[in-house]
Amino acid sequence: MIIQKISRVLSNFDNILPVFAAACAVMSVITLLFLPFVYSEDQLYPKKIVAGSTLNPYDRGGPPFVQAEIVSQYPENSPSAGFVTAYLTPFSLFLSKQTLYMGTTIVAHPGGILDEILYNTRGLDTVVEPSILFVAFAIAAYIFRREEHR
Amino acid sequence: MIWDGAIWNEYSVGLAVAFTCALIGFAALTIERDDLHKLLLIDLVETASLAVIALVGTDLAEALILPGLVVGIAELLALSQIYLTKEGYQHNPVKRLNIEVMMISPAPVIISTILVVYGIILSGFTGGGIAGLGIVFFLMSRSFTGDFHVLEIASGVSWALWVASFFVFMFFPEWWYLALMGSAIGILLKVITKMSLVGAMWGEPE
Amino acid sequence: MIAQLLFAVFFGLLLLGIHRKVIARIQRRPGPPVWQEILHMLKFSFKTTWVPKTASAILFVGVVLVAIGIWTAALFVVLSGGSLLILFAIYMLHKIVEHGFGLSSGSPYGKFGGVRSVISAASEIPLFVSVAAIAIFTHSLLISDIIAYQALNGPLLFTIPLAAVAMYVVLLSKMPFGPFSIVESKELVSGYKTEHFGLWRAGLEVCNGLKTYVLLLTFILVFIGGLPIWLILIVMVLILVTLSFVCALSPMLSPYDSVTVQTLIAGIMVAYVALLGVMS
Amino acid sequence: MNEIGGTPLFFLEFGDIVVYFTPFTLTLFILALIFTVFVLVSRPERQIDIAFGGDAFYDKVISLSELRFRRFMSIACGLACMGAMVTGDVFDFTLFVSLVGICNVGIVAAVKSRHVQNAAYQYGLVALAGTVPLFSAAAMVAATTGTLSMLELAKNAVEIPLAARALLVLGVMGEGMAPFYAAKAEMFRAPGAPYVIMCSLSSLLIFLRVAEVILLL
Amino acid sequence: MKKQYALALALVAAGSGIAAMALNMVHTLPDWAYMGVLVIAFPLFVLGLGLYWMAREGEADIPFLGY
Repeated sequence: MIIQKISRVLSNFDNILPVFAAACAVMSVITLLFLPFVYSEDQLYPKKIVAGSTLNPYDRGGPPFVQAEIVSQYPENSPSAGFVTAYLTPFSLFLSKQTLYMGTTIVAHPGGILDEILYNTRGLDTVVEPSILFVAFAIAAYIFRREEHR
Repeated sequence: MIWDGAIWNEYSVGLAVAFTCALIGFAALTIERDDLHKLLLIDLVETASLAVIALVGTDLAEALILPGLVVGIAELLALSQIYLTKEGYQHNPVKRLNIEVMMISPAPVIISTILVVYGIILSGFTGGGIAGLGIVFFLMSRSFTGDFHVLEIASGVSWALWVASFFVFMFFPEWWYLALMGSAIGILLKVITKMSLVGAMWGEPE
Repeated sequence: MIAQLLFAVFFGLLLLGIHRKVIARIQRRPGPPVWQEILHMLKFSFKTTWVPKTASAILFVGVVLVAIGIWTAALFVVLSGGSLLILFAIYMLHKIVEHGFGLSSGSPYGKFGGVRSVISAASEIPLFVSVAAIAIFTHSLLISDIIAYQALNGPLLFTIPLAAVAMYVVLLSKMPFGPFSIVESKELVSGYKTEHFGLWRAGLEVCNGLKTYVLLLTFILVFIGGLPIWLILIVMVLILVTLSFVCALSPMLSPYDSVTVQTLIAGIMVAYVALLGVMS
Repeated sequence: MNEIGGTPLFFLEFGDIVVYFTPFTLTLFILALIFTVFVLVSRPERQIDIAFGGDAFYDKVISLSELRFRRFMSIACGLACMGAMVTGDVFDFTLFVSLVGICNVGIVAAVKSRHVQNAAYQYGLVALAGTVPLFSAAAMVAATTGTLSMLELAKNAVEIPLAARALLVLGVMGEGMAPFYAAKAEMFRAPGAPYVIMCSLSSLLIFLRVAEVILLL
Repeated sequence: MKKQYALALALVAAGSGIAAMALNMVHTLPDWAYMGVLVIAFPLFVLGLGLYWMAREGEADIPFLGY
């Protein structure tokens, strides 16, 4: 019977990934069929590139230590949003004057709109994300350590 | 007519491309039987999802790609370790963590030097943090006795630091400078401990 | 409220007794008396009770409390006309109770019952489909609103018969001796409840009584509408008898087949609701 | 269709991510909490196996380090569930779902049985593949509506593409719902009761929550 | 568990349920709180009563392994 055939496939966990991948493939086709979608112009955190700025394309802050404007969902929840962006370390400021596109990641210096969003407005994401990393590393480390001690 | 140029905006074209890529990846996954290749293929398909996120096109996309990327990498790491264990690929497990290997290895020196130089270039508090950690890493790798537990604890501490500074950000915005520095150090510690974890796990070939 | 709670427990157990009796009569056996399940509950509560040596003690006891607690909550949700979604969440979480019962004791039979309960995680999907179908028509999931809607427009049973069928199948999958009751089939001794004896079993019986009462009550309120209480009780018994007929006359499916059938039903229901959504 | 799970009782603001409790999510949250507490305080079961060909039996004892690790993972899983139950942001929800997926792998990854490890690996692969539709769905919601907040989306100002919703459901199904349950069921055979229960609890809870999210959007 | 503890548990649970009912009748306690009390008290009452009733405490034993 067809039902028994289906159950036989589904009950073997080696087949689960192919079945899931097939479902995803079908879903991709369906998504393609549903295209085009309307892109909402009214986005949060819009990015506009200031052509002449020395901080192009990262110029969100304007002069250092002045609060910048950020379009967030609930501005009342993060009153200090836009302040951190405006801060550059002296050397970063110097760098930014020499060249574009350098030294604006979180690690490089505290600044840039990315960390602003990550911290002030989408902070819970930031908590969940390193937690995922932490858990994954804990698993890997535990398994590895156990194998070592055996 | 849906083929009207006005409706087929850049976003939809981008989505079409991304989902076509995903479709190809998933189709490959459907027929792949080897466990290792499955893992690699999934990593490939993940890239398509990052493309879909990138199509949001605002700074939000940047903020979303980072977690998206991290999830992929994290699960990849855990799964590959499980794969190693389940297939029994653990040869010479003791030698790999052996201190002699680390002593003659130039890797800590190079990494530390890079870190110190990069930290100096960056300047400021964070740069100092990087440079300092580079030195700490150098010292740690020199006196590394194979106690894996220390690295795990360090990783946990950095995670806690990162989360704590997030909460400072959230609830005491006037302390933002402290929070910023805390998280900067947290993420640095995190990256460094995890790099060294990976390094210790897969180590150098015999 | 307390009176309604106690009534629900005993009437639910009585319903289960009627269920056994009807099945027995269909199969030409005399069967137990209809109040057998109530006696069971009382009997178990007098028996010697301990926690098995190998069990995870807190879970072993805690899961009994959770089982009674969630169905008490479910009864109150129905009585106060709360959200249908909460009710179905509780219904779905009953699965966790089965897992908890099955896994906490360390018994291999309980374990098999628990694993089968995990396997049959598909049986609840039709529920959400019928919830979605109801939401299309009533634009609310509050049970009080649904009753009010039916007072105006007639029973939903006739408006969306397939959604009612889906929920009926879900009811069926929770009845003992039915085609989908793989978790307590006889080769597993008593399935997930093998190691919960004595008082713990009495607690489980209380939970079963409440569960049967709540599920039948929900079915009536959601698909037929508000009726006077005596009529509700009569309709409950009638629905139960139809369920007993199905249980008595159909064989139990093998575990994975049962899941496949349930999944197929879920798939059909999803298509049906998609169609409804497009039409409305 | 605005108050599918009841009127929100209170809000907790984390910047743009607003955590809110409705009667529905509160019920789920409390259940996740109860089982997390069970995991925290309960000692694991000792699963009994029969030695064939006699009356003998043996019970499987979980070593202390394994117990600690699995308890840690289960608690992480419980916390992730609680987060997924109450978060009011689509992307945050998908992140919590991925966290649940990886925790589930972690709960059974430490079990030494080859069979269980195989199942965990296959499950992990599906969970990893499931992040693709999950994140894509969240990104599509953001791009087509300009917001990720469920509270804003529930106002039904802009239509969300059906494909985005379907992708979200598919992603969640990858975390262990039917018909992709087989690996999860096999993982369940691992000894250690309160821990493995978190696996199924999490997928049930997340499925319940995604049903609400889909009806809400 | 000693018998008197079980009895105390059952009585406390029953008492809190009845107290909640009384308070609800005089409109001091809202409906939802009354239900909440019952949801917690009822399972405890069932278990407490059963533990009080049971004839004697048994020795813990291993689970059933087969016929």
